[in-house]
Amino acid sequence: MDLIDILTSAAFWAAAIRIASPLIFATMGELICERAGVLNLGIEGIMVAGAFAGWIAVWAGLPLWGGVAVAFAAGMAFGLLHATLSVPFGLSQHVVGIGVTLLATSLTFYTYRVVLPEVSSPPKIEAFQPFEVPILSHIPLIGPAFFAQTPLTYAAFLLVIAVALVLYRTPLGLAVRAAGENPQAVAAQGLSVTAIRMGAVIVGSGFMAVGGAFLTLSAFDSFFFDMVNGRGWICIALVVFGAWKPGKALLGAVLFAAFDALQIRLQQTPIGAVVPYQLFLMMPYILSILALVLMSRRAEVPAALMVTFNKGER
Amino acid sequence: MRLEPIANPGLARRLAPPALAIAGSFLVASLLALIAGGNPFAVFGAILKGAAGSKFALLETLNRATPLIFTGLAVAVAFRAKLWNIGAEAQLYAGAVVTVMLGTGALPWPSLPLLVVIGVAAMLAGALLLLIPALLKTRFGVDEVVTTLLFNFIFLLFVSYLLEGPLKDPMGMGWPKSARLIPEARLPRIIDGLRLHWGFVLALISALVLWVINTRTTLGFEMRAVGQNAEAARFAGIPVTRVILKTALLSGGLAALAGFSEVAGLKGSLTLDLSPGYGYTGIVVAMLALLHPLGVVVAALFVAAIFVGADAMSRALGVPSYLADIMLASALLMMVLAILLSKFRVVRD
Amino acid sequence: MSARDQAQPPVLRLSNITKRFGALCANDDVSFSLAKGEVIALLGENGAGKTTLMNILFGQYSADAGEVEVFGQRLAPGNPRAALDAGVGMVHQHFTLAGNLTVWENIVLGTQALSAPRLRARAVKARIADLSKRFHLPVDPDAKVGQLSVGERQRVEILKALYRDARILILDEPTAVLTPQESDALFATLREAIGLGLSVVFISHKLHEVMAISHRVLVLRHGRLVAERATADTSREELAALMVGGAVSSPKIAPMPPGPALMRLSDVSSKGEGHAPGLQSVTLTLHGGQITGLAGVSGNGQGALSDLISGLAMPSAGQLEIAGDAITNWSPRRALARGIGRIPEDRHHTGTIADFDLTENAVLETYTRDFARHGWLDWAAARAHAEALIATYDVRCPGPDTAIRLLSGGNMQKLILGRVLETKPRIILANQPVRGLDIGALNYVHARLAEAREQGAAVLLISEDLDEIITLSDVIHVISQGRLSPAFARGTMAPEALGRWMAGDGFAEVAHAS
Amino acid sequence: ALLGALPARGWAQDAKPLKVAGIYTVPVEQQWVSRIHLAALAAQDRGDVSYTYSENTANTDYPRVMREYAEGGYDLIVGEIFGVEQEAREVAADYPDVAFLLGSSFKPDAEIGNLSVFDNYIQDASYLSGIIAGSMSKSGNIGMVGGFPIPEVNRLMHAFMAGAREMNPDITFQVAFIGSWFDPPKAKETAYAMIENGADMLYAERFGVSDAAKEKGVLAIGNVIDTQTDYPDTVVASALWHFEPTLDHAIEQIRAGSFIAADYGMFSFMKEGGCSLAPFGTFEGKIPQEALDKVNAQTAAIKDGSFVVEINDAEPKSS
Ligand SMILES: Nc1ncnc2c1ncn2[C@@H]1O[C@H](COP(=O)(O)OP(=O)(O)OP(=O)(O)O)[C@@H](O)[C@H]1O
Ligand SMILES: Nc1ncnc2c1ncn2[C@@H]1O[C@H](COP(=O)(O)OP(=O)(O)OP(=O)(O)O)[C@@H](O)[C@H]1O
Ligand SMILES: [Mg+2]
Ligand SMILES: [Mg+2]
Repeated sequence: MDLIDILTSAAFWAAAIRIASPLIFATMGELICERAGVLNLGIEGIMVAGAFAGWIAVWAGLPLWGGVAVAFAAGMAFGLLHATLSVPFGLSQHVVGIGVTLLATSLTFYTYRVVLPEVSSPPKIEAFQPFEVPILSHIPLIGPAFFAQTPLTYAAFLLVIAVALVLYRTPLGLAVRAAGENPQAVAAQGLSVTAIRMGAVIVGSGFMAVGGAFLTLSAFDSFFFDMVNGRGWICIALVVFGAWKPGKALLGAVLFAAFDALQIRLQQTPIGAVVPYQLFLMMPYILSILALVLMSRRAEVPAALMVTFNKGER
Repeated sequence: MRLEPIANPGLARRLAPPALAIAGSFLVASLLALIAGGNPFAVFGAILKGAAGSKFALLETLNRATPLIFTGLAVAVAFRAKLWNIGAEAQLYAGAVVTVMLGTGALPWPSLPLLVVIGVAAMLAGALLLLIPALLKTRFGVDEVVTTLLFNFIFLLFVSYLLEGPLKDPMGMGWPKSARLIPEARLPRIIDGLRLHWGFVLALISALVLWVINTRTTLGFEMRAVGQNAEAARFAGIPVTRVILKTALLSGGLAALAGFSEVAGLKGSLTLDLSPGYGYTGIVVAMLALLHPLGVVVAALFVAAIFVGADAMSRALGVPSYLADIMLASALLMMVLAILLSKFRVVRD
Repeated sequence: MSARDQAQPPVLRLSNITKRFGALCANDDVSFSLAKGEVIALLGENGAGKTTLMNILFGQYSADAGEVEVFGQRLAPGNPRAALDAGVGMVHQHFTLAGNLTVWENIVLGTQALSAPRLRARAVKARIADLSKRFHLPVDPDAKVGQLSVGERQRVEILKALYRDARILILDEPTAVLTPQESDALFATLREAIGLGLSVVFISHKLHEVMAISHRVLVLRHGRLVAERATADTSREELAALMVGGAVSSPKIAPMPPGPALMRLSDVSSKGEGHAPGLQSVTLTLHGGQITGLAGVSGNGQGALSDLISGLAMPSAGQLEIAGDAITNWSPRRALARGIGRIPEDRHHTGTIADFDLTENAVLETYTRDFARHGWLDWAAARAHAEALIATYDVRCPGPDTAIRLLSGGNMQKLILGRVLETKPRIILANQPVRGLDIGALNYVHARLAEAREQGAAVLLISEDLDEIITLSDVIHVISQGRLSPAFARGTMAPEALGRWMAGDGFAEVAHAS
Repeated sequence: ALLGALPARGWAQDAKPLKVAGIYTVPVEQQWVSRIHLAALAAQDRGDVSYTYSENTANTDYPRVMREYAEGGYDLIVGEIFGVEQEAREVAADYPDVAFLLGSSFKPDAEIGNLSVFDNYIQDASYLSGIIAGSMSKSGNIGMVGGFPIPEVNRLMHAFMAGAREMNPDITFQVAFIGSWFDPPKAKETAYAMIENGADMLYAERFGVSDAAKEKGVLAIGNVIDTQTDYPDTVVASALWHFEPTLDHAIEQIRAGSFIAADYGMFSFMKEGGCSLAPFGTFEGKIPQEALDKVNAQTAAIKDGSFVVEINDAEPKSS
């Protein structure tokens, strides 16, 4: 297979979309938090917690969508912790985020080990199966690439649309965007900055957890330690890459995933035999940085990102 | 609800919250131990014993604190200038790589000059690694949180390549690890037979030096000015870009010393799992210390003691060892909250 | 008007408001009421407690004692929402606008239920268009607020209040950042609204405005209400004296012959920042012993000119000369070394570092030269220097270890002034040096600038306040769209004529003539 | 101590179970470690030992944890010291009364008489599984997904490839490493890509590979553990590692007071029962007879020593 063959194959794009799906959920979650002014470095741990919570719920007998809901709830719980510490108490968002990641990860592993002390190979669940959208899935190339995915992937794309609509078309989204830009403006209009920011962090964390759950409920069918494997950190980069805009962030996630899918395939080409595999693994990260350099000039950072808001101070 | 600063917090007010925070995280640990079938009342003693119950335990705590002091200082110096260096992990590895490149026989020198040269070269490597994101920030305005974060992944893959390629130990049975340092390139141990090495002393000296830089030198003043208000600093004539770049060099260099000290002091060779996230924990250490260099030492010791103690405790009680990380996380979060509450009071509006 | 007072209950009543910040009593048992259609001016020195009082009224702070009544209803404390719902609108001293949002989004923020499924943009914009026509507040509802000029932002702030049908409007130093024209337009709008029944609390340090617009004046001093006057029965002099608790006098500028040319710009052009214009072939000479006034509507190239003189920017064309030397290599530090003292426009963000203490701010420009050897700082000397500045320039503060953000604007400005003047600069750039300052601080700053002039310094005074320009300047230029008018000697220009130049008239003829 | 027996310390006489501690750098779910874990649990069930373990121990902490167990009165410490060879030896030297049985790429050191090493030398079984794979791949294209190219992985891949070539010399291999031990979704993606690229047989070194095979209807060969119950129509055969001979021998030696520094590597050889080909189970009768014959013949040859599977630790490349 050469590059052209790869890039024009439906299977490649299907893989890109599949790999992108968990990133899309988590990126949207992070984007919501950052739009409201809170950098959520808890993302990596929240994804771990979501991956576990969703999976264990299904293993315990809930339906798959029930698992998604449980993951969302678990994410919201850690979001609540993050939000309480970082918003009304205004603690350093860096520390709180890293603390939440550490806590969520270790608590998850601990729970796993307490719940399943004896197993050698973790139990499997019946994961989401690909669902071919009638008619659309028959379109050449696009059909098999986009419309033969699992329902959770479709949900990821719907989420992007929903986030964009809420952010730009509703009073709530307006308040969120304003809270990340100038909290004083929000307070002066009689809204509670604390409530808006906390809400954004809690809901955003819920979506991060669903991103994690995608790994155990859709991409795979059981839970492993370390399976999130840095995906959360990538999403932080994707939010910046997407200039805090849902559509661009989606594009970023798909591009990143496409490079990931590409490197997997390039390892099999004649180049793959000579080039160290690490170089392929590096490719998505390096290209992300290059892309950031190219589009850096135009990005509009939420002005109050990482700026705590305390009514008593000016 | 809002926070109001307390003008003169009394001693009790200053001491109570941290004490409560530590007690709180013990409570969390006890509860979780109970759930896992361990004895909740044994938690406290076991942690204390594990962290400081013997000379061995105490020195292990100091040992673990050593790299955290370096990465904590690296983060503290950068954050003070509002250079958000999340990449101490990669810079640590840069220092480690250089240590291995020079310390495995390339320079057949006596110990002291060899160690000095390796240390300086390691610092340079870490410094250069952070210089790239710093330049991207100053030249193109690229967010360094993201670039330094991504550099962690990139550099670790690069190290992986080195360990499977040019730096692979020919005697290593094929494992991705470097050759061992020659004895001259090892940091000597402070006490024979125990793992504590001179890297710890180097860490303490670094903290002191950084403290002096911060408080007594123009560079320290400039770094703080740029961090607090770059626009005002530029107007007042401070060369902002140059200060950011100098900060990056200093920060990257300090983080690299962590790698140097771990390889030359502890491991003697480089593997891909040299650091269990010291670069990230350094952020927490720095913030706990409120970015104060001497505070970094205390915070690093605190973090190390909690971890080492809780890890030993989990084994003593026969509960999953992930409990150590849980304790560490909850102690951290409660501690930052406690520090805040000792300075502010919560007022209801 | 007293007849009306009795006839109608007040729309607003503040009773016995007390507010403490730690040991400091920012408001001490303040009571007053406001009638329908009335304009009350609130006067007081910097830090007298005006803003605090208004924040309590608006619910951003809650008072330690006392209560607020709006239209006879007690207002729930500490809740801006309650104040807004009761019909109170506030234009804050520092704008509360989100720069990434459009004008209409800023206005509509918080007015629709957060649970509403969508923003009703069309209806909102129609209403804004209507309001902006009715009250002569032209804005483009779809413009990003971040792109607007200060005056436009002020209009958006007022529209925000009007959009919510505010019947009581609080304006905290609304004209501090406005040009005279913009201020006049604002007053026209206000009069219209007052005619429709709006009641206003107006805070300003500009006494002529107070005299022009208010019905009643309240004076706050150290948190206490110390005087109340019907505007018709008082004078600027009396108000000034009431504010500071004693007589005030403005400096006299005695005529003196111009000294040597210390700085010359020949045909200088430079790039502007963002959408502000740069300079276009500006030729300007600053003489020693002269105050050169630069009048103009803000955002017409003043920024570019002061960046140039401060060392932040280089000319893109033309020549900058200092004491006869052409400048090729330029930076703030070089500017300082060439004897240029700079008072920046924005003392909070450019002039000082908020969390630095007074000592650190005092040596910010000179630490390398005067307080350090081989990179080592001499803090004892720096502190002594700061103490000297505090004493010499009458900076009122708890001491040199105080964070400068805790100082009032006037005292902050005095420290900057001291920092600049102590270096004995030959050339002084004074960009809006008294903006937002109370009358006492204002006179102090002016006197010190006049003193520097007498000692032979060349002063470039940039201001939008024509009164200030005309009283102080030996020579006046007007700047408009990056172009500079010819020099007008003291006494040759009336405010009206300058106003025409500021509006851009006259430049065409000059262009033809040359 | 020279290459001599450990002081007997009453182990031999005592019927009390030995105190055994496992220290693993990965969770016990990991295929490799799970085999050690299972063997220890089995010994515990037999009443020979009492067993505890620490999983996911960072290499930085490894020597400390070793010391803690050694101080805690444990008789035998099992684990893997690939990342901490030197330091682990120092610890062992400090506790001459404790037996250490550690996974290592190095040879035992005569100076440290209480430290024995092992490794999963199951190339015999891998070779046999390769024969089956080679016979059942119709496309002649086999995909192999690994975590990292370390010797333990490489030598098994090479043996597998050698076996497959026995049946089809023209067979091609796709080799990829995902740079992680625990990223099943990524392993699965990589396997998908290989299937797209023509593979109809996968070598499942990582979790996730068999899942891709199952979904795409191709076959897979298991490694180290038997996963056929999870993938009855996918996993044809597996090369199993049995840690029991290694552990049991060590226990025996300790009890006998004769634990010495030795290389336990051979206890993973097929001859010693350290590895085997898993039962064909659901694939009974579906494997070509020609391949079965070859497997039987080579098994016998391996056992009687007339055939030795080559141990090649170099990184395998796609062909
Ligand atoms: N958030 C706060 N925390 C502590 N003290 C405060 C705070 N806000 C104001 N103060 C104190 O209250 C006093 C009154 O401040 P305020 O802002 O009301 O003054 P002002 O009259 O509006 O001054 P200006 O004319 O400069 O606007 C100040 O001198 C200050 O010491
Ligand atoms: N967080 C704070 N803590 C204590 N005092 C404060 C705080 N914020 C403001 N102040 C006080 O409030 C007063 C008014 O502050 P403000 O920012 O309005 O300055 P200002 O005097 O109006 O300056 P300017 O007119 O230049 O804007 C100052 O005297 C300052 O001491
Ligand atoms: Mg005020
Ligand atoms: Mg003011």
